[in-house]
Amino acid sequence: AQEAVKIGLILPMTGPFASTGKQIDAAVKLFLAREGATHGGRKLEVILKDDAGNADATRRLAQELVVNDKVSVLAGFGLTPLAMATAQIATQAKVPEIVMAAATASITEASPYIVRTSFTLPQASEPMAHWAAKNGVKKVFTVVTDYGPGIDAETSFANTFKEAGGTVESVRIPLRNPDFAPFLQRVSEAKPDALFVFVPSGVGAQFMKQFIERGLDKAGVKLIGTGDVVDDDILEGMGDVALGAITTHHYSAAHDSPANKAFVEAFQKANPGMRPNFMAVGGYDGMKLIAKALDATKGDASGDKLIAAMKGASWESVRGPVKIDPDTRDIIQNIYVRKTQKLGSELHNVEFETIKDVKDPVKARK
Amino acid sequence: MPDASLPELLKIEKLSAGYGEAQVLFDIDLTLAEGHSLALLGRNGVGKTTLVNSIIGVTRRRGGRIVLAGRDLTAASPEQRAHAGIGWVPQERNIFKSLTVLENLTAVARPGPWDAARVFGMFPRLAERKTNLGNQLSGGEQQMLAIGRALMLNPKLLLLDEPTEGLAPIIVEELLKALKALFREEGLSAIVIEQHARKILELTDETIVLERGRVVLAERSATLIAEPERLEHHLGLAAAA
Amino acid sequence: MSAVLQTFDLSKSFGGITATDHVDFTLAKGARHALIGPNGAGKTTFVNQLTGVLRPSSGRIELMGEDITRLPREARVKRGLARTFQINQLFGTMTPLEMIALVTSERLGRGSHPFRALDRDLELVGQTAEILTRFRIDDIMDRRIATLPYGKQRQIEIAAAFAARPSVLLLDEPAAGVPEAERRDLMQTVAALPDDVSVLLIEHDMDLVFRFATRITVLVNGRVLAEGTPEEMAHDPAVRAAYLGEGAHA
Amino acid sequence: MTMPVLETRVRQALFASRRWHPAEIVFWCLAFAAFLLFPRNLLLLNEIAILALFALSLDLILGYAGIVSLGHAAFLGMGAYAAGLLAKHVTADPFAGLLAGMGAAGLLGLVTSPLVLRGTDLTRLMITLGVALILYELANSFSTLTGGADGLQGIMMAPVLGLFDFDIFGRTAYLYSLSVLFLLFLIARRVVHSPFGLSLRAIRDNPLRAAASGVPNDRRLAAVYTLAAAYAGAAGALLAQTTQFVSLDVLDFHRSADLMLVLIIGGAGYLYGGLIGAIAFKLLQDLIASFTPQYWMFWIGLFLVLFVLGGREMIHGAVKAAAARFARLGKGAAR
Amino acid sequence: MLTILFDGIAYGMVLFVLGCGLSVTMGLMNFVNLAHGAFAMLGGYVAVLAMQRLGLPFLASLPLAFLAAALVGVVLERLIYRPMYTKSHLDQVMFSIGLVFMAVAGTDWLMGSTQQFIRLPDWLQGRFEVAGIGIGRYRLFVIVVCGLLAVSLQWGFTRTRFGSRLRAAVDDARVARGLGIPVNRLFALTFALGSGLAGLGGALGIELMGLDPTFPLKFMIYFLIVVTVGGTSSITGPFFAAMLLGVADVVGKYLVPQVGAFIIYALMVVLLITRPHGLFARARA
Ligand SMILES: Nc1ncnc2c1ncn2[C@@H]1O[C@H](COP(=O)(O)OP(=O)(O)OP(=O)(O)O)[C@@H](O)[C@H]1O
Ligand SMILES: Nc1ncnc2c1ncn2[C@@H]1O[C@H](COP(=O)(O)OP(=O)(O)OP(=O)(O)O)[C@@H](O)[C@H]1O
Ligand SMILES: [Mg+2]
Ligand SMILES: [Mg+2]
Repeated sequence: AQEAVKIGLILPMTGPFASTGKQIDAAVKLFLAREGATHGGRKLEVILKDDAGNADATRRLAQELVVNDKVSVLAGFGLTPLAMATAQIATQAKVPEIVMAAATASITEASPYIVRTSFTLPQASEPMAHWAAKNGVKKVFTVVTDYGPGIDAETSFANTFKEAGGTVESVRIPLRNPDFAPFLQRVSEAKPDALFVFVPSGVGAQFMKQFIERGLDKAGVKLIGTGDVVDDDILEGMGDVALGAITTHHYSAAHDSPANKAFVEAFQKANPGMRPNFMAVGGYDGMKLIAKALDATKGDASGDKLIAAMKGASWESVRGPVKIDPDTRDIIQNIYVRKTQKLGSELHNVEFETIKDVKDPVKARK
Repeated sequence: MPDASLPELLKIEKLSAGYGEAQVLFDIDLTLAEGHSLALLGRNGVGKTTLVNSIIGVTRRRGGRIVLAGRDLTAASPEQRAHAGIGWVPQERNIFKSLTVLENLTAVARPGPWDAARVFGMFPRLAERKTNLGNQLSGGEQQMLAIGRALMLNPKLLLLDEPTEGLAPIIVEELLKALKALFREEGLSAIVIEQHARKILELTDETIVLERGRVVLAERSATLIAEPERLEHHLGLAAAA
Repeated sequence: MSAVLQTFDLSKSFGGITATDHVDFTLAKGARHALIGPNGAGKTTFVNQLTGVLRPSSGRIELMGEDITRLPREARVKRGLARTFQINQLFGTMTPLEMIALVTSERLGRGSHPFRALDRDLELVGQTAEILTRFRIDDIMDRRIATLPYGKQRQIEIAAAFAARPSVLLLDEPAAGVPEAERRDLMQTVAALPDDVSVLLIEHDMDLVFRFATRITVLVNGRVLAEGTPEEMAHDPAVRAAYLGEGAHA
Repeated sequence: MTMPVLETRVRQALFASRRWHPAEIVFWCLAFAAFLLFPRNLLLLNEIAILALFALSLDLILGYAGIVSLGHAAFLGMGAYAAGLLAKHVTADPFAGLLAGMGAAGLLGLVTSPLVLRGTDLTRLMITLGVALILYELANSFSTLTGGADGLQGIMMAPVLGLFDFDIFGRTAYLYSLSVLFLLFLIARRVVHSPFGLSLRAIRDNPLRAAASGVPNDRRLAAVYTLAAAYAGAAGALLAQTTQFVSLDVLDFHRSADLMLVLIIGGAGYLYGGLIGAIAFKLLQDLIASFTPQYWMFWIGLFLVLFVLGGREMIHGAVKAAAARFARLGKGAAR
Repeated sequence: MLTILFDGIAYGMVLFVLGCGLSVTMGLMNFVNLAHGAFAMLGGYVAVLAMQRLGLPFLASLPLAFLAAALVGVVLERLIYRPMYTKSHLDQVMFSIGLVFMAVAGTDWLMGSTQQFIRLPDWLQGRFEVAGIGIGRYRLFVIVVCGLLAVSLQWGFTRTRFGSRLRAAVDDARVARGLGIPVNRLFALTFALGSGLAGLGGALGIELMGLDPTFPLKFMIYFLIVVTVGGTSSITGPFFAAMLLGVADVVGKYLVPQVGAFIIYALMVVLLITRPHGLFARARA
């Protein structure tokens, strides 16, 4: 047998973004268990490293993985700066960098060796704008966290929605912010038809609770946003406050397909108490992509060959059909419009509309 | 030497003590009868303060026994000793700096004839400064407060470590008078350390002199007043004068 | 005799307490002057104002004719006003040598020099050595100050003040806590200071005060009660009543 | 003792404190030898060198002047951004970047120094923390300049001295960082043994007496604060240059907090504390993290607790003992 | 506008409850306990478990959170905190950060890294309007509970002998013992109280600030701000500091969201420079 193909998996396993790391780590393990560790005739060996969400740690770990451990693929990357910090290394060492979570649109432009299996924020926000415009929403107030992804979501939503004839007001929340009262109060005074929100998934629940507490739902304000606020991972704990939220995203654990049912079941069996979310799917499909590329190259793990094989690769993911855009190396996928509802006793994001084969709109426009 | 007719208040047997690794006191024996007071003399650094601190229990004991009014305090903690009836005026005064003058008194108070009003009667200056914080007092005022604070415990035995240091001559005079009255009329016992022996020999019943951590002279104070040369021998001319 | 240090109407109050109350005071050149008074009379407060530790509520301080009321502490030292503290204020982790070297280096204006090596500075070395011998602390010069006996620390306190080569030296109870035998040594050291240094002494030990001072000011309740020669003060009935008491020297 | 004899003794005593100890020489030889000894770990070594420089900076104000700070990351970040921006927009020369980083951070230190002159330890901790957090938010807000949360991209460094290119193995990076560290260490060593350094210790020990001895406390503290800021800026510049990337993280609170731990582990006030602390902290973190990527924090925490509860004297004792042994060896060799 | 003022006050109250336990240990015992947030987290998790697993009502889980944190506080005080009292502040910082790390990783291991939530009883949900001011029921509840707490603490520490004995013990433990003050018992009691308050704060705060294993790190800065700005010599200090910061933060973010992130830090720096010993520090010599 040939030597194993090493994959350096760098994730935030500790710190405020630990849940991202855990979802992906669990998904990667699940992939190896379900689909086998041998692909293209070679065994996959995953080396997990924790960067705690610090960009220079990510960079150093990536460098060490390349130099010392001779990994053939770098994967993981929970946050945009972490993926960005590694781009140069990927280029220099000609090692593919599989981004499984970070969602700022520009990441794949930082290096020709970056491929993404998660999503981009514009990809999820623009369909929301279209849907809102079509469904009688005239005036939207956007509330986003003041950092890269938030600004991405805000701009792509606002631009699209204005083009569609709506009016938008915006406010940004600082990164460290325990209380949403002042922002929600502004929303409540502006009396919009809908509130578009993007906050990092951990604080989504807090936001939703205060949204309800302030009586905005009763005042007739629709809550819309990307799937991040109603992250499957914590949805159950949020309770009824999440009911009725309309979001657009590429994955819901309630996605109605046999493949997904089996995936969710297996995931929950391996990780009691956890529900797979979009991070997990990004991780799972990242592994899938690596496996497919190795199959295609018949086990040749040199960077350029792998990247070539990844471009244009397509498969049926648990989220629906996906394809790697050969031009941008971003993922092309369906975006679903979902409503948060009770399924039995559990809360779920139930998909009710599908927008097919969405490319990252930012790059598509260029 | 101790009066056999009076009951014993304090008995120290073969006490050795020090700080950390250093031993300062060696085999100290001492008995004090109820109602009697003791002058503790000696040159600088011979261990006077260490002896007083060992009685209250804030040094490191290396051997020996301490009994107060028949109760063995050898293993007792400082706070238990204080409750057993010892009042302490530390050499450095150690006023509680974030407590007011009044709180410094009430925080340690125990029931008995001494209360804040009586302390203020003894040191009118303190009454004027009742609400000052401990660190807003002049040096002498702190000294007065330290004495008053010890009295608030209503002790059977008062430990006074250089109580006249930093006080104006006129206050010293008054303080000594007041102490004399306490010793003679209220039967309070005390151990008094003093640099100037002559100030306190009249006040006390007995005297011991320390030298390098050992007792080198134990005598009735009255005898020493009569025979000053014996003190001179141990303390040098200046102090005994 | 000309005045080196003068205060005009100097007052300081803490809330309701007036610690010094319109004090007019003159220290003559080369004086051996003592400041006495009951506890809480305001002596320490007075010295603290002179040296800039406390800011006067009102009034003026002049050092050799110049107004120094608002000068920062270190500037007063540079102009020749040094002090000791009632409670030792030493550099615990330094050796006596380092402490004296520090004061000397500041006086020589070297303090802001970031690269010069101390031992290469011969002037500094010479003057430091001179102070160490004058105050007889050369035998303990490389032990940590914090570990030295109290009497020695007291001596270092005075040596450090003197190392600033002051024209006025303020001594706040320098002998407090120093044993009888060493007390005289200490005072002799002070008495032997050069004539052009004016000394103001605060002390409760009347033996020392009367032996040392040629002039005495008595402060009571923040005000100057009396001033004069030791002889005059010892017999002044008001002073006896307020401070000395009955048993005092006649 | 006669005067000349005493003067000689005084000189010797003053000289003794700044004499090179044999252990110091061994330490630096080992630091440079590590380049050959651990070729696989140069990246980690580079991080250690940078952290050591950063800790040296904190030691200057904490160990020598008694100023505690929980916001030292402000200067690290300032240096990193200054060096990064310079490289991106003006010149890619490493030394220019280093100077820019030091200058910018030093200026920030000078401007903010009045804030730390007064107050208790606690107020100082919080004020420095506040300044760093404000800077963090500023860097986030001015994302057009700094790249915001995405980080400053596209830094390309020219070779050091026009000869040594930054390679992926970190060879140039380590030697470059270590050389800068060594040079700045030499300067720091001079400074702390100068009259200026002595006056800092005086202020730390007893500000009241220092002022009464003629030391202008405020000006000296401001000066050393500025110097330390420039040192931290140098560390930031090295970080930006050797990783060719700057993210908001350089300004984050955990940087300052970790730094504090590093210095306490190594011991403040003798210049090597920060260096030793940096080595210990990074190695420990790396070691534990490679065993248990998910729960390494627990073990670091346990280490810190045990360290304070009892081990601190032990480790510092061991360091002293080792130094003493080297000294004896050194003397033996000299004889 | 008044609505937003009310929100600010409630936010300040939560800050106060979380911080006041720390002013008890840090201000009164002069012990820098950065692990304070860990006790708050403990309280939070106890409340969550009590409600989720034992099905206890919210009100019953609050005292439980207090007791559990106080109990753990006492045990830790006995076992490991006591030798720390005499060490330097830097040692205490390092020690308690170590504890925080352990608590963060340990909780993560035991409870997982996801956010925890509680369900409030119906009477605490929603809001009502009084004279045009929207008042959230839960926020009102928090204000009432915390207000009562503030008053009784202030009374306890300044007006009672317990308070003055405790301060005496902090000023000089050796002499305090020599004068009959049971220092160890006072400290243990106070530590328990401080930890208990943290636990209570953690439980009350879940609804407004969330709860996950990184809680002690995330909110450490806020506790510290409250305590330093408030000063460590009283309870009123941190109380008003928390109010001021809470209101300024909320109102500032409402009026000028662009500078929202800076307000609390800038205010802290300004306050600390003008009042370095805290808002209500008693004059010092
Ligand atoms: N905390 C301490 N640690 C170590 N040694 C000490 C300590 N306190 C005092 N000593 C030493 O113990 C010895 C006795 O000191 P002590 O204070 O008991 O003497 P003293 O007779 O009271 O002197 P004085 O007249 O100066 O008050 C001295 O040599 C002193 O240096
Ligand atoms: N910070 C302060 N706040 C309030 N009152 C103060 C403060 N400092 C000193 N005082 C008061 O001012 C008065 C003068 O104090 P000062 O220390 O000057 O007295 P002193 O003459 O040096 O007395 P002593 O001989 O006892 O040292 C005292 O009554 C003292 O209580
Ligand atoms: Mg003594
Ligand atoms: Mg005084």
